[in-house]
Amino acid sequence: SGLTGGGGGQSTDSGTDGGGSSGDVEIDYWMYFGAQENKEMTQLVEEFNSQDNGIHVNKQSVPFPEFLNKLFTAVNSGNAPHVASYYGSYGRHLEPITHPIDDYLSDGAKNEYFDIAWNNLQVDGSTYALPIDIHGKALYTNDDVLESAGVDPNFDDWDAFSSACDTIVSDTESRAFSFINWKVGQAAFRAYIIALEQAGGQVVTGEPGSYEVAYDDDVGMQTAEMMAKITGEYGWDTSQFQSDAARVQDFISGDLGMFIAGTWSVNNFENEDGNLPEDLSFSFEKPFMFPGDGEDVAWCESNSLYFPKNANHTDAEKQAAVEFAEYVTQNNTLWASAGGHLPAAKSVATSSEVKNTDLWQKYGTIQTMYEMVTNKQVRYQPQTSVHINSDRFWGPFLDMYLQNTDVQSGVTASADALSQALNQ
Amino acid sequence: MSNVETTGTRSPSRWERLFDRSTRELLVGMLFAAPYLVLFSVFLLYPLLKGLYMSLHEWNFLEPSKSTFVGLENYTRLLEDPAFWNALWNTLEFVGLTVPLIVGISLVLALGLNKELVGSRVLQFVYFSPYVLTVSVVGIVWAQMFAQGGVGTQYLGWLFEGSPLNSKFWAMPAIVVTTVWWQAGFYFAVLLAARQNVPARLYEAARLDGAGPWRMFRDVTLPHMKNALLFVVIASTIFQFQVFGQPYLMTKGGPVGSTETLVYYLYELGFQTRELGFGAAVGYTLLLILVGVSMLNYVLVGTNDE
Amino acid sequence: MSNADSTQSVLNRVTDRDVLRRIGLYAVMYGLAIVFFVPYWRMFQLSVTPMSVLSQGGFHWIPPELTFAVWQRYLLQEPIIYQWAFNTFLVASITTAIVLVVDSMIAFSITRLDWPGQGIILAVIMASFMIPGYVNIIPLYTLINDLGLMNSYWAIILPFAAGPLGVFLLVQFFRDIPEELEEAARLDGFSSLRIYARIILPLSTPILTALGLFVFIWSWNQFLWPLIVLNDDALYTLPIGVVTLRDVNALAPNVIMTSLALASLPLFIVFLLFQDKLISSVQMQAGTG
Amino acid sequence: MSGITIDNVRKEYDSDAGTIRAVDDVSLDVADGEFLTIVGPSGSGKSTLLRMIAGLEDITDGEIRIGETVVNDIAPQNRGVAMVFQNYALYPHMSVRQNMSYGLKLTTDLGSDEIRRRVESTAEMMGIGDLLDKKPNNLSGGQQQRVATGRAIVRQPDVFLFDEPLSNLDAKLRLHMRTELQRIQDELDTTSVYVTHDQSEAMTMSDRIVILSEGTIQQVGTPAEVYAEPVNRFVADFIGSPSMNFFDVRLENGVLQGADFDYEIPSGLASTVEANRTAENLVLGIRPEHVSVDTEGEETVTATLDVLEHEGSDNYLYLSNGDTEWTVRVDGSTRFEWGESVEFTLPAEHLHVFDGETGENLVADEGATATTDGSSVTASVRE
Amino acid sequence: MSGITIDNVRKEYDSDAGTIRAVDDVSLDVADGEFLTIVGPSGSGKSTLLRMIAGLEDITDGEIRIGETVVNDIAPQNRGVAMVFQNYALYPHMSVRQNMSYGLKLTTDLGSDEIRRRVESTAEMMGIGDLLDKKPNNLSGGQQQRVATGRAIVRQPDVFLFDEPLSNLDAKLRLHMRTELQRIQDELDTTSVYVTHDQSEAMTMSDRIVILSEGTIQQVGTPAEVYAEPVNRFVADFIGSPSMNFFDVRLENGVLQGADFDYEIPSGLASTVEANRTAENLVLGIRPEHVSVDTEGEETVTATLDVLEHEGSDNYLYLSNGDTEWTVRVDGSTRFEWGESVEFTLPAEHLHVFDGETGENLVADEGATATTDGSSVTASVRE
Ligand SMILES: Nc1ncnc2c1ncn2[C@@H]1O[C@H](COP(=O)(O)OP(=O)(O)OP(=O)(O)O)[C@@H](O)[C@H]1O
Ligand SMILES: Nc1ncnc2c1ncn2[C@@H]1O[C@H](COP(=O)(O)OP(=O)(O)OP(=O)(O)O)[C@@H](O)[C@H]1O
Ligand SMILES: O=P(O)(O)OC[C@H](O)CO
Ligand SMILES: [Mg+2]
Ligand SMILES: [Mg+2]
Repeated sequence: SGLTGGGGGQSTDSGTDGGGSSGDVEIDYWMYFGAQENKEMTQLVEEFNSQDNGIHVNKQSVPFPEFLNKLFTAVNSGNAPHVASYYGSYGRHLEPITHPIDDYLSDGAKNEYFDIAWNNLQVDGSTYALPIDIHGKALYTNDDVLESAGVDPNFDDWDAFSSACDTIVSDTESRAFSFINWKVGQAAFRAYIIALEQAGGQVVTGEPGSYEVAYDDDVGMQTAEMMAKITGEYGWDTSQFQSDAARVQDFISGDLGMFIAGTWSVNNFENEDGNLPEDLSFSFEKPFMFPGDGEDVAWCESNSLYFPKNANHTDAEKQAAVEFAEYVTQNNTLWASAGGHLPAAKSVATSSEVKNTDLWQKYGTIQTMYEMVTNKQVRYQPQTSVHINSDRFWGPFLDMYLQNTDVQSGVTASADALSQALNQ
Repeated sequence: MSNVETTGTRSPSRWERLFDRSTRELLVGMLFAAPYLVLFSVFLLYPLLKGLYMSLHEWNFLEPSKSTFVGLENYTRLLEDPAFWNALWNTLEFVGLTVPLIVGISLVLALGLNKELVGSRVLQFVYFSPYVLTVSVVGIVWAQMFAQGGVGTQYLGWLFEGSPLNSKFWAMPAIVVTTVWWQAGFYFAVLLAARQNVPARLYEAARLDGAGPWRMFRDVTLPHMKNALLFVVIASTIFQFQVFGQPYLMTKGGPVGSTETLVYYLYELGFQTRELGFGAAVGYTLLLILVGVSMLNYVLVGTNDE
Repeated sequence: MSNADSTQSVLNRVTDRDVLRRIGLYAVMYGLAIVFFVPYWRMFQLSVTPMSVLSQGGFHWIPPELTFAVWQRYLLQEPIIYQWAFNTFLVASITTAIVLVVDSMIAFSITRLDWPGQGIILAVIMASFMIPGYVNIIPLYTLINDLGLMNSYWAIILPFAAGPLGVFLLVQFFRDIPEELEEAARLDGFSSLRIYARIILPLSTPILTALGLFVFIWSWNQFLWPLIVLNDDALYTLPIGVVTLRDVNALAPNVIMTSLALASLPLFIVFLLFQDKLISSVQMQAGTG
Repeated sequence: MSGITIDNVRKEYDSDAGTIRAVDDVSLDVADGEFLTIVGPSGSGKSTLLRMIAGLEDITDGEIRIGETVVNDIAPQNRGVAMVFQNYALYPHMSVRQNMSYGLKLTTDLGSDEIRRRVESTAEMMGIGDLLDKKPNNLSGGQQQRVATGRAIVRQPDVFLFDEPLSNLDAKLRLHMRTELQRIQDELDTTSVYVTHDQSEAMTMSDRIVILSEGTIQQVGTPAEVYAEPVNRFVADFIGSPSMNFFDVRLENGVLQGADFDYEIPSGLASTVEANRTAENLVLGIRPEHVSVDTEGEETVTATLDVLEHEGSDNYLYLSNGDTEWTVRVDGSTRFEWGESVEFTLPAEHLHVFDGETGENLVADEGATATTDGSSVTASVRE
Repeated sequence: MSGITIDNVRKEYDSDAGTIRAVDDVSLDVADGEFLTIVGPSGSGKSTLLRMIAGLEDITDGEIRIGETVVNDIAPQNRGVAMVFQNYALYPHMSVRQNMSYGLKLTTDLGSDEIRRRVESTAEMMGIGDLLDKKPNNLSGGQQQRVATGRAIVRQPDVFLFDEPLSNLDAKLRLHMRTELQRIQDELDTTSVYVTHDQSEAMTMSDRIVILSEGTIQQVGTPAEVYAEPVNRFVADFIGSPSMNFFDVRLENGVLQGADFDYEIPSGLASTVEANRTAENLVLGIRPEHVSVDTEGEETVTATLDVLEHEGSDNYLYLSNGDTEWTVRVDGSTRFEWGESVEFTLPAEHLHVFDGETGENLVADEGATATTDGSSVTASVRE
């Protein structure tokens, strides 16, 4: 691309994808995927382009931290792409800049996906996106560590879990358990939801569109306290974070027995050659050990494809965009085998290619996720109209966990900021 | 000299007859000035005015025409926002720590390198070269230095129990150290030039007058470097006031907002939550602060010049 | 070192105290140099340390094993860094060229031609010196957006080229070019354009080189603004490219450090080639302050 | 080739402190082929006047003609003038050849062969034939000066203008270049206006000298005239080195009464003074070389020797009586002792008496017409 | 107060191009109270020699004594010297008062009252009493010069050292400050060593002059001696302005045969030349002021007038016959026409004949001992 590489709908970009024939409908696609996921998505796009269907997709990588911002600007300046990836539960937030696709969907598309994923994409009765996957967070255990402490990784309740943690701390050199996997507010938010719901609490109450902050009640406060005690009183984890990804590092090297992380986190275990380390044995357990008498549910999310507004887009292009999205969301076995995600399309999720992967068979990450989805043990975060994952709201939780702030003021600061944003 | 082609007086040309001298100068002058003036007015002056305008509105990003005029509300909100005061305080802390360190270290480097040393070119390279690095390289390398297994934690870990970037107290000093490493070379070069411009004769006169090394420094070197030192103080103050890259890359403003600086705050408002009107008000406030700082400095310089 | 002669004669008087002082000086200067050098060493050292060593934890000044796999990967297999380097080079070169041409033209017009209002215009430009770049980013962002320049290099180049530093430096320099030279040229029949192109510009090569180097480096190293206005990773410049590489490779210090080292390399080479010019350009800048 | 006529020319600059009148109502004729020097202290308006002739400054008021043409509105390059600047103003990035040929290229239709020929023959004449391909920075001061002069000559202008062309050279070279410039002017016979603040340069080089002060002409005349018959104290002081001795005196009965001496003057002289003077107080002036230590006259002054300076074949005596100090030049062979009393006379034919108020020379002959109040001055050219 | 003895002193600098011998085996006595001037062209080692006396440069070889003390290893501030620099080297941020008292404060035990008194009386003497509270940058060049001199005087040193102290002043002021410095030295009677490259300054100011060239002493003597009896062609050329006329000649039967003239010289002179000379070719020298246009002698030379320069009361004639050029000074009242033939004589008592190889003056009287090969030179002080 030249100096004016941005351009409008008719992108001139042709670097990465083989050319479609000149009569093709050209589609721009923005995605934020990095590392493994980027490779696989690229492969999917190439696959799609190589089909003789009169559509050509130009993909662009946009860095995640700036993604939303850039998308808003692009829509605003009339430069938006036809398709853009984002979280499924962001429908309300993205609603002003995307358009519903019900008119363009092929018949029965709805039935291709797990219901929970499909329903999550509805805003006021319209479909705003198609889901690529359902990814969730659960409990990774390093089996070597657990073994050397003589601990069995089936935790039914908080007591069993706590004593296991105490044993690990006392009997091994390793730390027992980290509540978060990445030094970022979003990781704390996602893990907190799991514990909060098991304790019977909620992030917000009310209906989409009129949410009220709820986690500043007793349950929310107690759950936050539990979280902070992991690095405090309990001594299961250190309040230091040596780098953004330090917990992953510790887990692989056996310095950490267990942590809450996503299905896709296995990607981060890979070494330079793209393989999982041979001497690492781990499993992926349902994270239903937190105290309280709420429901046993875990947090989940879907990478999804949205359709930004752009007055320059023709109807044919919009149609082609949806066609492309259906293809990518319904033919993505790679997304599981290499990306570590549970595909959101039922038939893909249960295909033999997916079921035969190590991740399903040996490590059980995708399998566990599949079970939780089919057992209705996962739940999406609230569909707020604000950018709820922002550090503005969840930074305080990270700070509580790192013992940089006390629980009371951390929760209050977080809740105040979110309330204020929700009421704007 | 009576032959051909002497440079005799000639009559005025057409261009000369068409416009008088001052009109011609004006036309030619504007022709030369125009390209920059266009750039300047479009990309500097206009945004400056527009920023003021935006700061008086609740700015609708998607549909600017739906922005509503709110008067000074953004400014009053700003003054009531604890995050603003936190960012201001953090920025002052950063500047207050960084500027003296930069001045001190660059002065030491400049005075030392003014002597003839074996390998002075190499030394100069080492001191100055960090300045040509981009903030992303600097920030990431130093984040590593202060992370697990990094040099900083390895040797100074006892100070801050693990990584300083995790500590409310030490995160800012860590960013300060990073910045000093990055920037000191620039000011070192400035001060070195100033030192080398001190007339050698003065040291000889001072020697004959019986001055020792300290006296020479105090009575000859320092007074001569005064203007350069003032430049260093002013320039680094203004530049460091705008610190953004280091906290963005090293701490994301944390822990507990202890490294959230004014520009970082501005960036979040403008580009994360897209409250552009409010962000513009922050920008203007920053401008006022910096103009105040410069004024103060100019006053200081002014009274010091004889 | 203009006053080396005096220092020399002072230091030649070999007494014990002078020797001690000299040893102390070397200790301080080389000590500081080593401290300054540590980050470079760590960057290089980590870039050649294999993951197997890194995941053990532990601290090394010299890694027990070496691998150049990551260097190979970025130098040979994944061309993205070349792409970014090219982009950065393009942006920095165009910016530099525009600044040199446009700034020298207006500086010429202000110092060498005589027209009403030039004083006021110069004053306004100089006053804008006080406006720090970041203050303007929000309105500038909406402007770039309105102009449809998002995700294009002009979005980086044009605002940068509007800065007053070059005008400031060149006005100072042009003023010091003897007026007689221009008058001699006028008597010789030079037009204004010819005086600009044939007299002023050739005479200003030192300052133009200095300014050019400076602008080039600044532009090369821009971070926040390209981060905001560029969307497409194929369009990225090195400084933001390496940050996204970090986000993607957060686990692998050797990968990150290699990319950082590669990103720093071009300017390091420039610096090595132009050390004196660059340093004197810094000093010129200060001279105007 | 042509003369220059300057008619009631005025130049005002606007500055913060109000209007500066740099040149005030100056009128002057320069004859065809004449070598005219303008001298005066710094800031007296010499350069301004020259630059108005060149066209580098606008003329506020009045008219300048070169030959028959009024040039007020003609661009510099079209006036047929060439100028040599104090700092030579050579284009430092061009070779000597380029420096010399540029003006020809731009202002004439000459072919490049012809230009080459002219440049080379001029360079030969200036003795810089072997420097043609060097850059000015590689030349010595004297060589640069020659190039600058050559650049002016090669254009074969009607008028040469020089603005302190020698002041950047060291003393010896300056002396040498004076001679050289004179030789060239003799040869080319081109009308020349030469600005300097060095009176000795002016005295040695010119056909006529114009003495400027504060923008107005003080006197115009040949070197001999302005030396021997300065019209006022300013000129008397400015011309000659060391300067004329001045003493505040009164005239009583034909006796000049100074603070520390009395001196009787011839009655003819005394009555001329009486006739012309406007004030009670007068100033007596006599040049150091005119004081005579041959004490043959009956009227003498006595003073004590403070310092004796031996310069070449001359001795300078610095004498004092009371608060009055005398500088006297005597022959180098004369012997004096420090502290000795020296007796000397003031030959009447060399005495100048100035009016204490107007500064006018009360005993000047009427040869050169001149005024001190800025009104017009015309003088005929010496043959 | 004390004299200075310089004994076989050498100074070498190491440079990239090898060792530079800046001062080569110089020996010299400066008497107590003497005013000695060192002259020589640029790079001849004047400053280096002076700075070794001051202690600002190490002495490579040899010995320097001030009074009875060998100072080679004594720090500058303890040598009892004070120095005045070319650019004055005033501390720009200190007031005149502070500049002057700084050395006293650091090197003496004087109370601040006493220092104040001394500074003020010195300032009075230098005529800068009312400038004491100004900063140097606000002073004129002449005032700065006075402050720099005052700063040296106030320390009441045994020895004053001056390194071209007047060369930054303009011509008139330079003349004036010469006289002033002489007066001060007469008054204080402090041993002074004064470096200049300006021979006229050296001639007018000094008790004795040392002429340096390429680090070696050419001649030491009073101004009159070096003017009248230069030991070699270098000195003859360097001293005097305008320079001596030189002509390549041979001596045949008592007749000097130049390219364009023959001139018979007295037989005594001829035989002295014959006795001393080492080479066939000789150089005849005569100063412009010694050429005589009174054509009374029978032996004359004739040449054509090219240029006449009128300077003050003198005329300089630039004459030529063939390729030989003559500069002649005559009285200002003598009239000559351009192109006229001028006949003149060369008085034998003013003729110099130099050896074509060694440059030595073959007819110099034996008054001043001097050599050209750098071996030691001693000369007694003129009274
Ligand atoms: N461009 C200008 N603007 C304002 N005033 C000026 C300008 N040029 C000259 N002057 C003023 O005009 C007067 C005459 O200046 P001019 O340069 O002609 O003097 P000069 O006799 O050439 O002096 P010098 O010997 O110093 O060159 C001075 O008072 C000077 O300050
Ligand atoms: N610090 C130094 N290092 C090397 N060479 C030097 C140094 N100082 C002087 N020289 C050399 O020594 C020689 C004598 O220099 P010096 O300064 O004494 O000459 P000078 O007679 O004072 O000349 P000028 O009239 O130019 O001041 C010169 O060749 C000079 O280049
Ligand atoms: O974002 P940058 O690179 O301009 O950073 C500015 C610095 O953070 C100031 O210290
Ligand atoms: Mg002038
Ligand atoms: Mg010297």
